Amino acid sequence: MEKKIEIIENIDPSLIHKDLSHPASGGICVFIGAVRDTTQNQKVNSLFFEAYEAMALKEMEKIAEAASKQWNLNRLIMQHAVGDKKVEEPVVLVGASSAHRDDCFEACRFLIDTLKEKVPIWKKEFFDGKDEVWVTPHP
Amino acid sequence: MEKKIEIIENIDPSLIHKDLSHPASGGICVFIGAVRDTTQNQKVNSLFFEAYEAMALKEMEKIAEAASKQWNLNRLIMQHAVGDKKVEEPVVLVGASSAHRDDCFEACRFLIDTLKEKVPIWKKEFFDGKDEVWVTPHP
Amino acid sequence: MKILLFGVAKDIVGNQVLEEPSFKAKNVAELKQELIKKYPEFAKLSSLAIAVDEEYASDEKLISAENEIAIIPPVSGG
Amino acid sequence: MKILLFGVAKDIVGNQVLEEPSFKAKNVAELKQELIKKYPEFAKLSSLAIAVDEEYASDEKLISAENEIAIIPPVSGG
Repeated sequence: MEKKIEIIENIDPSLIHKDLSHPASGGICVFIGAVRDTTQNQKVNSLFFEAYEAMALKEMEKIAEAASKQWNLNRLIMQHAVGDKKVEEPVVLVGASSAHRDDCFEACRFLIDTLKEKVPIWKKEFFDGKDEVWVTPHP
Repeated sequence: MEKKIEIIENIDPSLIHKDLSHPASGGICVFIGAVRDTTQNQKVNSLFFEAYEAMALKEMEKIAEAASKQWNLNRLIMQHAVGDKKVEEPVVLVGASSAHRDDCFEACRFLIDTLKEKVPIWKKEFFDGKDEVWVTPHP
Repeated sequence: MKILLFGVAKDIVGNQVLEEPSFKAKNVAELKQELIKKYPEFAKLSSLAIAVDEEYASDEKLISAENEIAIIPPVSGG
Repeated sequence: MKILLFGVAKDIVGNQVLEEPSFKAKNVAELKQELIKKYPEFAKLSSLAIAVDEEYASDEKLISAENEIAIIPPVSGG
């Protein structure tokens, strides 16, 4: 399995097909997470993402490895952005390609769910006329 | 919900984010179906797709309508290509964007599964040194 | 009666359109019977649907020369 | 002992790095106790993990000044 794993300034979603296409892949499934204009009924202006980069890349490699053992994948991508991100900008992109669509759908869902749970990246929310806050999810 | 439903010569996967991005969408899920180099252990050279276009568009509209009732979606796309397609070329692209990722993942899976079941489009397979055949799936 | 053909249905009939003045079918079920009688290959398909005016039609659906009628062999898009 | 801080942990400590010569922790569990004693805000987080050499570490994991140690407050990527 070929993989592309990155922490980058700007995610370019126009490269999805190029990054995941493979002659043996009949299916490509991709998830893009983007900045939403509202959270818990408050208007969001922008987000800021900080990563513990060396560890984040290691955790992403582990997740990719786990996915490649569980499903039959030809290519895989995991990218997370850092820095300031405006509404609609992509902040995370994960995806996989496989011969049949079950594998790429299930792997794609696993990649984003596990990334959100394990990868050391933190999000700060900026609101209109209010202090910014680090998001500290309560499970 | 905004939607884009098309039968076209060539699908351009680089437009995914532009076509599905929305200020209220935190998640975008996309599935691309592409030509695979092998089917049932035979090497495939290319596929040819034919559509009953007017009816195919009506069926795609119905599927989009059903998805918009079942999930909370902001934007939706369904595109199917017609004509000759080489290995790795996209032949179908479906996707949706939503506030939370459950909706876009489930809707995306529903869109491709239902399209394959209902939309009047037919595929012919071209092999090395053998006659081409219309694919007539046996359930 | 003029019937649109797609995919493997074109190969079975050997044409893109089937014009069959002898067909007397008043509904979809009768049309399927006439089709299979004239072209037994249709019976071998895993499914045989008829579209009337660009919608899947039930066996009871009435048909006439004014309708747009199409044979829908098993679809294989995607 | 020098500890890397991220996200809300930086706000709690008021710095990007925590240098705490008084910490005597020999393992992760003891480090968490010393942290919470000095900065009670850490006890209010929904989780508090420690990374040793860029890996999540169990409470039993031994630590020394040679390790790269980081506080991992609840992650919120994606």
